[in-house]
Amino acid sequence: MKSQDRALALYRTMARIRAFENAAEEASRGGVSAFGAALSNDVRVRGPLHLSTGQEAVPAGVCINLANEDLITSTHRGHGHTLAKGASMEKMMCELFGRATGFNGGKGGSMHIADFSVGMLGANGVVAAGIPIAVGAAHALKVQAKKSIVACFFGDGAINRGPFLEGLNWAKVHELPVLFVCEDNRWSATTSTEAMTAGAGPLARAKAIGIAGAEVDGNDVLAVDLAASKLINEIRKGKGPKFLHAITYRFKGHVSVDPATYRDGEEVARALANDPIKVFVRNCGLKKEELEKIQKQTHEEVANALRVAAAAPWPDKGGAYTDIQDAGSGQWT
Amino acid sequence: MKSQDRALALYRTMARIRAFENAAEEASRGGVSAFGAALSNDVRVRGPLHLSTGQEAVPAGVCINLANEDLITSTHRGHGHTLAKGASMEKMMCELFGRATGFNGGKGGSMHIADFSVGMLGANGVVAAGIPIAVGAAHALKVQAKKSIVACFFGDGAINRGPFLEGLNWAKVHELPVLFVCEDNRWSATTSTEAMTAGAGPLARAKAIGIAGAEVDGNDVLAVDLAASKLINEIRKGKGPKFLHAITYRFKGHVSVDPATYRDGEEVARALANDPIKVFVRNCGLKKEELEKIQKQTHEEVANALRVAAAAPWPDKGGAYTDIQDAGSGQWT
Amino acid sequence: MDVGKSRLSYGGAACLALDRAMAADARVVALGEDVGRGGIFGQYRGLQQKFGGARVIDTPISESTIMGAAVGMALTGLKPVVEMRVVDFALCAMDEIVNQAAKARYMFGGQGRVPLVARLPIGIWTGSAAQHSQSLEAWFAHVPGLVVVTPGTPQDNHSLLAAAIDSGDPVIYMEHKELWSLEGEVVPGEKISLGKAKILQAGSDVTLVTWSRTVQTALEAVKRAKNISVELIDLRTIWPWDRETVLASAAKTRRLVVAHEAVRVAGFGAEIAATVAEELGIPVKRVGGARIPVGYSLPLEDEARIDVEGILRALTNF
Amino acid sequence: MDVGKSRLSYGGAACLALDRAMAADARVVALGEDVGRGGIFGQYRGLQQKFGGARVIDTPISESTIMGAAVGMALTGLKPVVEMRVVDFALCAMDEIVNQAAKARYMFGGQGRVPLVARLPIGIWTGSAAQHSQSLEAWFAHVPGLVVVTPGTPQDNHSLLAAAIDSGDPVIYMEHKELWSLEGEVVPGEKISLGKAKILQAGSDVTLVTWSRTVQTALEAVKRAKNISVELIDLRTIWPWDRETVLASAAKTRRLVVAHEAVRVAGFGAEIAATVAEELGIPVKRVGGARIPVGYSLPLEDEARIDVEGILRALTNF
Ligand SMILES: Cc1ncc(C[n+]2csc(CCOP(=O)(O)OP(=O)(O)O)c2C)c(N)n1
Ligand SMILES: Cc1ncc(C[n+]2csc(CCOP(=O)(O)OP(=O)(O)O)c2C)c(N)n1
Ligand SMILES: [Mg+2]
Ligand SMILES: [Mg+2]
Repeated sequence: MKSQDRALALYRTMARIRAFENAAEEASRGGVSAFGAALSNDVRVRGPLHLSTGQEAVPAGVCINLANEDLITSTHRGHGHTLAKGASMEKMMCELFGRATGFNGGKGGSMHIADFSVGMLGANGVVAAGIPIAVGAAHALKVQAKKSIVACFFGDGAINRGPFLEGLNWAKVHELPVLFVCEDNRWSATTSTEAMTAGAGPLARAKAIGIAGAEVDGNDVLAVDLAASKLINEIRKGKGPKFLHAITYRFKGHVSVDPATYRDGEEVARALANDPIKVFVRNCGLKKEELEKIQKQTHEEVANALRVAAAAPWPDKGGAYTDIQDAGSGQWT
Repeated sequence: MKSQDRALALYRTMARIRAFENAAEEASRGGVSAFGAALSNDVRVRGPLHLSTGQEAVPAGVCINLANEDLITSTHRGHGHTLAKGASMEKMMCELFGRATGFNGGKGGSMHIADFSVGMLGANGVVAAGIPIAVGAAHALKVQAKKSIVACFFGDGAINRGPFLEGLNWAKVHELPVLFVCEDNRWSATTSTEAMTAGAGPLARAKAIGIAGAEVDGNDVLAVDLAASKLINEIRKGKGPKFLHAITYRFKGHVSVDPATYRDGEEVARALANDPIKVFVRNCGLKKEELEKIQKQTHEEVANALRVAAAAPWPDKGGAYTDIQDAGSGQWT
Repeated sequence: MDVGKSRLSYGGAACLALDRAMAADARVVALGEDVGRGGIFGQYRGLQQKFGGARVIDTPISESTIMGAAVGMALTGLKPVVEMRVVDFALCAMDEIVNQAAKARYMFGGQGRVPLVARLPIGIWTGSAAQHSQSLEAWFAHVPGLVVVTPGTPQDNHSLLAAAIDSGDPVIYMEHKELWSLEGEVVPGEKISLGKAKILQAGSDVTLVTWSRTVQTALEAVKRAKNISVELIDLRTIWPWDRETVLASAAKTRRLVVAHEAVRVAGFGAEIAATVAEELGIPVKRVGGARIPVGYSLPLEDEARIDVEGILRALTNF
Repeated sequence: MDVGKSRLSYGGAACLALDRAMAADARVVALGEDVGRGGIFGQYRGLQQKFGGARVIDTPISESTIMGAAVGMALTGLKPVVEMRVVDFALCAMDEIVNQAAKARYMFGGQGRVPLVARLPIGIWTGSAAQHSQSLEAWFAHVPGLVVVTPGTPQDNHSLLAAAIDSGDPVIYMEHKELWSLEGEVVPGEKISLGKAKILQAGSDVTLVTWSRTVQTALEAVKRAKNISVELIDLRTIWPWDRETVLASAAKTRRLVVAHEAVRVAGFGAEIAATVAEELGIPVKRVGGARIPVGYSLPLEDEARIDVEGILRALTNF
């Protein structure tokens, strides 16, 4: 890809994620019962919605380096990863609306969004649970002598759960093709991750397990792209797992209804000023019209996705009893 | 303690552990059904017996730095830790014989040996499970503003389980008074730990979590003592958790009936030549008579323990229904 | 706060119980993710401000160590209240709950005890799908050493949490994910014993046993069960369950229905139904969730729920 | 090896099944601690030599990741057989089993499947005390998405392991810790379907349902049950359990006893007894372990076991 095309592609991915998240947020108003917010009836997106607004540069910069055959695993905050890996916005919106035409047929929703056709192996409702799954997928690639790799996204809070250690150790012992991506938005739900994390941080932990990597400004999409491309090159050469620590910020609350009043106003203001999309637009040297064209296309895409999702059919009740297991199929009570 | 008394005390602890392990091994012949060995009837010690023969210098060197009020947690291989912390050999032998007079009243056996009266909070049948318990005990000490500390023993295999990461991180975040002791005998059951462990080792992992420490020849009891004493001093000064990596070797199989034929003969021979007790005797400069006196006392102690244990009463059947829970006590079916 | 009745939410009632317990006993501490901010359901609101960060302890996302550390604390003189947010995340701490907390006292021959309360909210949590919607009370009833409590009302959540903290046993305390904002009259400090069911309505034709949020569904079903006189029992404690009350009622009505939101297969309803069948030989029926994961989309989620009609059908179809 | 019968141990019979499955299908891999050395019960003997370390995979002591990686492998085209040594250690991997393996296919709307066999041996393992002696089959029966298998003989362990690997579902495969050396005739390659019980002895007075090691105890009890004609059923698969066979037998005999080594309270016997009571309204009885941790000392351990007398008493006391 020529560097200008690449820059445009990065912009497009970020813009699509931002637009999707904004629309999903809008469609979810009132949709969660935690954090004291009540449920309302006209809600279109139900349940907890973890928005990646402000973190767009990380999935964009990483996934531009992946082919369709490469795989990713994600977290509860997975819309960005899904779009960046090439999934259809329309089918994701349908899923969030709980419709039969969604990726998961309405069975998963936001927290379990997946598109196996583009190698997106699933968001996960359990912090750090995607790490062993990514490692296993990479192990399977090795056993099958395939050339693809796996990118494994997780949050800063996840580095304090056991599977982080176990998964990294395993990947290195077996020299598996995985890029571990710590998408560090500084917060773990309502708690500052820093306050609960000892030592020199994620990369230091990875290095102690023999996994080299890089730390990068996760709001600088070109820097993320560059760092990821170097690491992924190494992985593709068979040099085993690598680690990327990308520092960014969570613009919104932990879930869409969380006002996040526990954060310092100045900290938030500083982060908003460092919006990865604004920063990119300021520095990219691309023509305004080009960017606006993309912006317009993106808005149309979102509007279409919302339209399609709102009109899409609900899953049949019977769908509750399919895709569970073959043995004993039908014996569901 | 004067340095000669200290040396004698270290020797005594090692000698007692060695003698106990040998006697327990003898008393367990035929006692385990794994590894293809059959059960026999005249067995006195039943079930899996994990012997710490050859590893005596680690508990001896660490625990000489602990007071009765200090606490320890241990592993499945816990006899050495228990004796070093000051527990009665007789009551431990009774427990291994399954008698009512054992520390646990016959309820625990070797894998759950404990003596709360000397601060020994229990062996554990689950690898790495003692780590969070030790951390919690240290946290309690902090909450209660007590001056004691906790020493947490675990094996080299345990550093690949999640609780290792979680426990160390927690201890450092809360600056708790714990000494983590990785008693590295090079093997995890029938598997070489090295083959399954990535990176620069336990201490490097600890350091990445912000916990400083030392690596030491775990077969040199004076070196262990010195290193532990320095670290424990720091901990007592309120400087938070520390880490000790002590390299030793497992003389016996994983459990007493395991012939451990999977190990290289030369490796074993080298290790046997580096017997921590022999090395100590060679280099300690203590009088032969002094050592022999201790040796003799130790043998008498073991002989007595065996005698007492063999004659001790079995637990009453009713004991199976006590010490479980208060609520619903009596409703056991 | 302590005099007379207050109108409190289910979550607030528990918070008040914990507040009182912490004020009364310095050994009581609380620990878990986000407790410092009051917990994500407000169930720890104000406690860190009042008792400080040393007793209301924020933790890393480390479920194994949250539970394991609580065991260590309990063995050495504290009485921890452990926040797991939802039972589904406690699956990351099962060794610590089942191999450690439940067994330590016994394995060590009574040298130590494990007085802790682990809060593991159960239930379908609307729109949260399969990994946040499980009800696993039957699992813990199966594990020797554990007490299992499932409060269904603000008063019960107040009084039973206090009893659980008091008990000295390891208690799996299972609030319901969708009851946090349920309001009701609460008499602060009122005592309720663990292991005691409550007869919510006397009746003579059929005994209906239930617990947790299903109490609401059952009340509605009872209201609509026209020509049958239902004796409705809120079990409240799953282990030790109140066999006496249930058996006495069933012996009188000669018919038993057990209803719970948990999956029917191998749910705790099976234990109760089997016991009653063994002891009394009367007709028994169970209403429970289908053996399916809970889907995200509303029509799918609804399939996983039991409803008033299902209970009504059971009550009327003997 | 493949022609005619062989006399094999329970462990050896499973090993042979895995050997054949690996030879027939390159997607089948095995992973776990110590599998390279043949497994600590010999249940993987010779396989790493034959198929190499890339397919018989030694792992760190990382239960969460052993199970989690197996899920990742299964989602991407392999068919892993996962070694957990004993069910008690699988408590370190419950999130991976219950939240991931069991639910992935459903949550992703069928985009992926999780064809894996997790070996979680159950039972009291003599002298090994509370943390190595649990029987938790009822737990997994309660979890939608999982198949649960409990072979009781060498032939069953051969044929059911093959069926489990074949099935394409996540299977919780529960061998018994004390059956590894039990010998019996095995017809290699003989097919047995998941979900099919086996009537070991026909009878007319009472139906006795059991599984796993308790089959041996039950056979002994049946032998000693003089004046009663017992129909003895080895359930073999816990989920989906063979309701048809059990209900048909119970409808004939009009009496049911279920016996299992697992703790009686909330054990799977409750499910069977409750179902039979609901469906047939006949007398039911359960024999199961006391709700106590398994003690180390022999007299304590014995209290935790069910025995021939206990089963006999149930058979004869209707
Ligand atoms: C094992 C587990 N514990 C707790 C939770 C509840 N929870 C959901 S997201 C979250 C914070 C995660 O923080 P981080 O990993 O930094 O990801 P972020 O939300 O910032 O993207 C928590 C505690 C969970 N889902 N899983
Ligand atoms: C969680 C868990 N997994 C597996 C086992 C089985 N097991 C018992 S001891 C052991 C090896 C432990 O190695 P290490 O930690 O080095 O201790 P060592 O036996 O060498 O003292 C294993 C795998 C266990 N007890 N617990
Ligand atoms: Mg974060
Ligand atoms: Mg070792």
